Amino acid sequence: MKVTRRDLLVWSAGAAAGLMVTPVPWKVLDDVSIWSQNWPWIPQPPRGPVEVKQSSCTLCPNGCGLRVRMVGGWPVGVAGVASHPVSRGALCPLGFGAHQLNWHPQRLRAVRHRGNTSTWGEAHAAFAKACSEGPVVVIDGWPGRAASQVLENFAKSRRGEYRVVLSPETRALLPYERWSGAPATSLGYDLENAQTIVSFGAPLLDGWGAPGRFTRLWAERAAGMTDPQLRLIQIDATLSRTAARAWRWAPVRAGAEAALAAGVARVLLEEHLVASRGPMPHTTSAEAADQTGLTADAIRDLARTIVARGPVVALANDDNPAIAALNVVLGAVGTRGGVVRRSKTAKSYVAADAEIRSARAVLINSSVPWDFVPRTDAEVFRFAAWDGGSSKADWLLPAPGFLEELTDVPAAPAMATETYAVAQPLAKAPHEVRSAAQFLAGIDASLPTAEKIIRARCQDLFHGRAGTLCAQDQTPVSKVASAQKLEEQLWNGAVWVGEPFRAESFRCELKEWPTVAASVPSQNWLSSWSAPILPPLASKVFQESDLRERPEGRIA
Amino acid sequence: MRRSVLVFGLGLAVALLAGWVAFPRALYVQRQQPLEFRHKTHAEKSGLADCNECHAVRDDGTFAGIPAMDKCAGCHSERIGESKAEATLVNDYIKPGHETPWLVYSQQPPNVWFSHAIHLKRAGLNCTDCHADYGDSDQMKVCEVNRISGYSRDIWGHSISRVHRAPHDGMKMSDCEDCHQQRHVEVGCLGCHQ
Amino acid sequence: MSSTALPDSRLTDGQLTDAKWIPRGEERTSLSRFLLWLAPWVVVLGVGVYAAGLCLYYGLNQTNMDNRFAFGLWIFLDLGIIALGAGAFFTGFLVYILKRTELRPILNTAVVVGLICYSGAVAILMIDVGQPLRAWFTFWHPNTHSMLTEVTFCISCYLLVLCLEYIPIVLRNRQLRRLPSFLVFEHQLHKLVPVLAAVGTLLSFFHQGSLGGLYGVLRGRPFAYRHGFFIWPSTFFLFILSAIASGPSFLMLVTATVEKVTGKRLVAGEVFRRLGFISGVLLAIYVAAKSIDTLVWIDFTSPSVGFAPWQYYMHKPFGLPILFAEIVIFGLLPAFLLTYRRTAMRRGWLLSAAALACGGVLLNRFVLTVQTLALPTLSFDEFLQYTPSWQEVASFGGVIAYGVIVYSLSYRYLPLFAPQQGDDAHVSGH
Amino acid sequence: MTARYGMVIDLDRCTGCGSCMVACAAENNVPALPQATARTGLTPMLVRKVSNEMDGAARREVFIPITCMHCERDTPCVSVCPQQAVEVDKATGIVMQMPQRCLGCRYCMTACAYHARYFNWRDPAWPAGMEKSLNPAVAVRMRGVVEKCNFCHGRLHAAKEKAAAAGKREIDAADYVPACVEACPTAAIHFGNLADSNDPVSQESRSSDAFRLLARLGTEPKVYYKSKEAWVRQLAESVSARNPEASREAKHV
Repeated sequence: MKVTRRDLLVWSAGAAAGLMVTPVPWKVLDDVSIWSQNWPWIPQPPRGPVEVKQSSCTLCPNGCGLRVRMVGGWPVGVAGVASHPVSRGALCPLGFGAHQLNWHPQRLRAVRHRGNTSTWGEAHAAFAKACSEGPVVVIDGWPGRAASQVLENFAKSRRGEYRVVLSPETRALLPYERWSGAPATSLGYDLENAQTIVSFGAPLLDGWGAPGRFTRLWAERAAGMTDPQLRLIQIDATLSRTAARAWRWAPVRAGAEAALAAGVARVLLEEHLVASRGPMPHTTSAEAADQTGLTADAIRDLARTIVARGPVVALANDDNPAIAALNVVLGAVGTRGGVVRRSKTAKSYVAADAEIRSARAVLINSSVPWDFVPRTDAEVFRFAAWDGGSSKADWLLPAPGFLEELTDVPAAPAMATETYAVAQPLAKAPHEVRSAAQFLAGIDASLPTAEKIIRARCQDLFHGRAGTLCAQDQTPVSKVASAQKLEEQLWNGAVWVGEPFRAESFRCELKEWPTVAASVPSQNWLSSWSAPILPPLASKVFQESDLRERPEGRIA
Repeated sequence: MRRSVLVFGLGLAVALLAGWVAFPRALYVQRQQPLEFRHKTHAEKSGLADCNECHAVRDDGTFAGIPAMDKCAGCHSERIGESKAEATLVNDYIKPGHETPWLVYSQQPPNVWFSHAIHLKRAGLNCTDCHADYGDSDQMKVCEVNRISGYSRDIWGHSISRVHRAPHDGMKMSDCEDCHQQRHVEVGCLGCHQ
Repeated sequence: MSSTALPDSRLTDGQLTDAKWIPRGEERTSLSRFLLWLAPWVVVLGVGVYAAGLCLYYGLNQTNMDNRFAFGLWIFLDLGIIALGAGAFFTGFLVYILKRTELRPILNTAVVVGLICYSGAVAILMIDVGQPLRAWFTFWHPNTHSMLTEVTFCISCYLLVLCLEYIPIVLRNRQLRRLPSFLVFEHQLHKLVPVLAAVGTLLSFFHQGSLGGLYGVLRGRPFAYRHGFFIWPSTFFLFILSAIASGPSFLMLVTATVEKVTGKRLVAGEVFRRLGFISGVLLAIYVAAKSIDTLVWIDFTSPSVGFAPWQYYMHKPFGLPILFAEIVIFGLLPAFLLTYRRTAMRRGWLLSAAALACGGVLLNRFVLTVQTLALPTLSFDEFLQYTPSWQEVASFGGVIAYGVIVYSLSYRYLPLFAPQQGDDAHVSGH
Repeated sequence: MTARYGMVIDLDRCTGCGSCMVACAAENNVPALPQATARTGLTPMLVRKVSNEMDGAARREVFIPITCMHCERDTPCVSVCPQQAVEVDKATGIVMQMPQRCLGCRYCMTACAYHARYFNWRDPAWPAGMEKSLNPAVAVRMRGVVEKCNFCHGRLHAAKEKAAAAGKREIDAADYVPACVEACPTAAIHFGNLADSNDPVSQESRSSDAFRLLARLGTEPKVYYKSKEAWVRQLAESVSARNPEASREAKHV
């Protein structure tokens, strides 16, 4: 029998008709759409039981309380801790995406020597050699921690130098250190008791200090009130985020903050609006008006408004002594609601941005992602979790990332009271990673470990019998059963808070109104986000919306 | 004309055979479980008669699913018996601390949120209502995985036509909907999806 | 193709020839010239298919649409060509239902044009949706309240109807007719055509309307939102009217273009005038209805939801001139030219007026799709711009090339303009 | 239990920090794609900066967080969806978007007056390993579908499951708080049951400072705003209703 073309056609027609009454077309149609709902190249979230743990955010020295959701040993989400005495449940936008930082494509996963991959062994040898050849400067991105003590001990034992990167809030307190001798790191603002706050460009609502500290205060006492309990007066050249929400906004020319402070101080002193007798500024009212772009009347009104309801305190965004001098005139130094000294034990540090001369090597421990470039010709060993690219370092050493190492959290910059917390490590660090303290222990075996120092600090706190342990509820340290118990609680997210501010002998002697060198507008790195590496989701705020300017120098 | 009918019928028959017999076999790939586990033996010999003892609902309401290796290690830290599976369990998983890569027959895709807690505690359903008497089985089923969608065959159900099915054969969305309709429980899309 | 087409018989044996496929008694240009004519269109189609492939493979990031301009060139294209394709159902309606047999000569062209427009629109829609593999969910889980469901159902069904209407035309091909079973099939189908025309009319009425409703129901877009009758907003009816008004004009333009290209007179001038008159009258009715609708919208609909109509027209280039153009230049003017005896008698005027009518319907679809999305709704929104990407334009071009190719092939191999009855008598010898 | 979940956002408290946007994206596994822009990005919670268009000292700015308004009546996106991928949940009033049902026609996006719907123009992607940081309570969407705020529905699931395990029928209100509400450092976003007249959020929504954006469209959005500043309250209306004389020039010509 010959098969004709016609047979084939008829056979195909039969097959086609038959296929329609089989599951083939329908099931395939269904399965293909199901496939499109579960495309294999779409990442799937992990499965497993959810654990909730507490720790502290280590992105910046403010150490906000973190509630971390974990699945399979990895953080899958962070939130604030409402009971945290400093951050009070708030986090900054960067914090909310910080748990993804460890997976950033720029994560440093190997030792790098001048652009080439190297090994820990070579880095170790190079650093040991440098130590034997000359003095070593150690730069700490976050002073006051247990790890800081390791670094400081090492630098001292090698007759080297220990320097710290000061946060913008601490830098603004430097004039008081010069005038009183009290270290800037021991000073703070008693914002909690102030009723009027004059901010000379400090981004109080936009990255100043722990976000929860001032914003919560402002939300409770000022937001949306025509006559707020907390009066925020913002001096800013443009309508900044803080100025937009402030009770009053005084637009001055950029860089004229010192002139305005002098102008206000002159009015205060001339009109006897203040009790104290500070030095009279040299700037005349006319000069102040001319420089600031405000009228003399406006400056007078501003001065009167400032003192209308006390306590009042002025905040600067940089180490501008004129604003510190204004606080002296206002009598806001060493008083309730003003600039206060929270600690007697804190030390004075050399700031890291001064030029480093005659050092053989510089070791930078910047556990935070912010980029800091030292001014030096020495060989630079930089510990970093992320390769910021712009950092000029001879050696890039992979450090633990976000929540990957145990650290303690000393009081946030510019706090009015002492606090102490522990950030327990929650994420597994890649095995290539070493902290600076571990690295230095390889050079000098006599150095204590950070864990030991934390234990010792907990014991000191327990034996000090002062302060309160803040968790869900508050327990005075005197009621805590043992040092071990205290340490355990700190590991689980409790925060120790020192005694509240008591007026004490913290005085600034000021004979003459300070002369201000050409004011360099300083950027607050927490509000400008001027870091090369940011949590990927931060791009929602400046790339996928127009809410913020795209930060400069950021690596995509 | 007769020849045409014959040829047409032949095409029809071939298509029907291919569609109803060959296709369902070709659609699924058969996967073996990594270990031979007997529900029945565990229920009888170790007194683990209640499903909840291994497949527990946690305090926060989430479902533990297949227990982790430490649960097995509770008894099997050393070999019990001489079977090959026992040796694999102890040597390949328990001692090195690896989780067993069990294949889950009733695994729903990530966009499905199914709460065992709500179905067991609030609706009062029994495990067997959906999982039949698998807990009494003496052997692990072969896990059949759809080559296109990647779903386990238990989702569609064993019957390719989905007619005359056993009540617990199939866990497709329409099966959930049928049961909800019978019980007059109305939930929106995101009631069961996430 | 030109008037100096060589008769098939002159082709020498052994040369590549398609003479035996060409309808009897018709003169067509040589195969090589025909292929030369097709070549550029095939290239355009090829680029279009490549662009569409990019969109399907990489996703819609290949387009310049965005979250605010979620619809773009393609939706405008869909709405435009479906409106112009309305000639297909409307001619069928006129011939079979209203028995206007004088329009019979253009019936086949109407079916081919309709098929091209609708299949092109469906093809573009399949690229335009983000998940074409799941598009069939609309049939399985339809939301009966959605205008888009109505559109999807009606367009799919009508496309099927158009295919059924097209099959008899295809089967009239000289070679295919030789198969007896096909001849029987064609004969049976042919009997069905009036029924198909009736079904097509019903379906088309609904989807032309629901395409209008698509925008008219957008409560959140006060520029497009219209009150209406029963469940249908006024744009539902305006779309039907404007589609059936411009459909005949478009058929006229297509036929005239084919006449120009082939250099042959294909239909009598009377057919053109008849089409023009129908188009003109309907256009006049449409313009009147559209004007009333605009007034109602300006005075009641828009202010009732807090939007003053002036704000829609303060963004250039979408000022008031566009409204004027829509109603007067592309509405009243062609309506007059198409119906006024002295202009309608002049082919040039007639065709220009038809072009204006078609331009008017396109402008209307453009305003409704593009201007609606460009305009701000929230008081702090901005007026937005969007420029299509090359992939969008190329896909658009691909659809046009597809249309030209299908029409050219149909014209060459199928007796589109041949008399329907007794064409067997016209046997020209070989 | 029939709730009508809604929000009251105190604009006087919003400092425009963007924490809500990032927290929302983290909670809902929204990718941050390098190619995304302000017009093609995915921001189910989006804070917009709006000024009173004055210069100098008279200039005022306000930040307006825009999310799905969960319109209660004639919900524009629900009626337009051809295949029932959007619905208003009867029990909660939440407007739900089902990406797995969605075919990506984007009709709902054109229907939304608030531009609160977002299309996945690309496949989501994360740097290698980062998928371990995704939230298991929310399925990742694929390209070609629309997504929007679901009031952190994964958290409602968790709350329901917790209640069921404890043998309770009703969830504990403290267990169901959307991520943006939890994240806001000034507590500007308040979330609650509008149908419960004792709920503080319900009471707040009825205060004289409260308003809704484009309320005259008649869609009864369930996200309220409030401000003591009159010019901010006027932003709720369309341009014409706000300032009939103004002839705001188009920014793009």
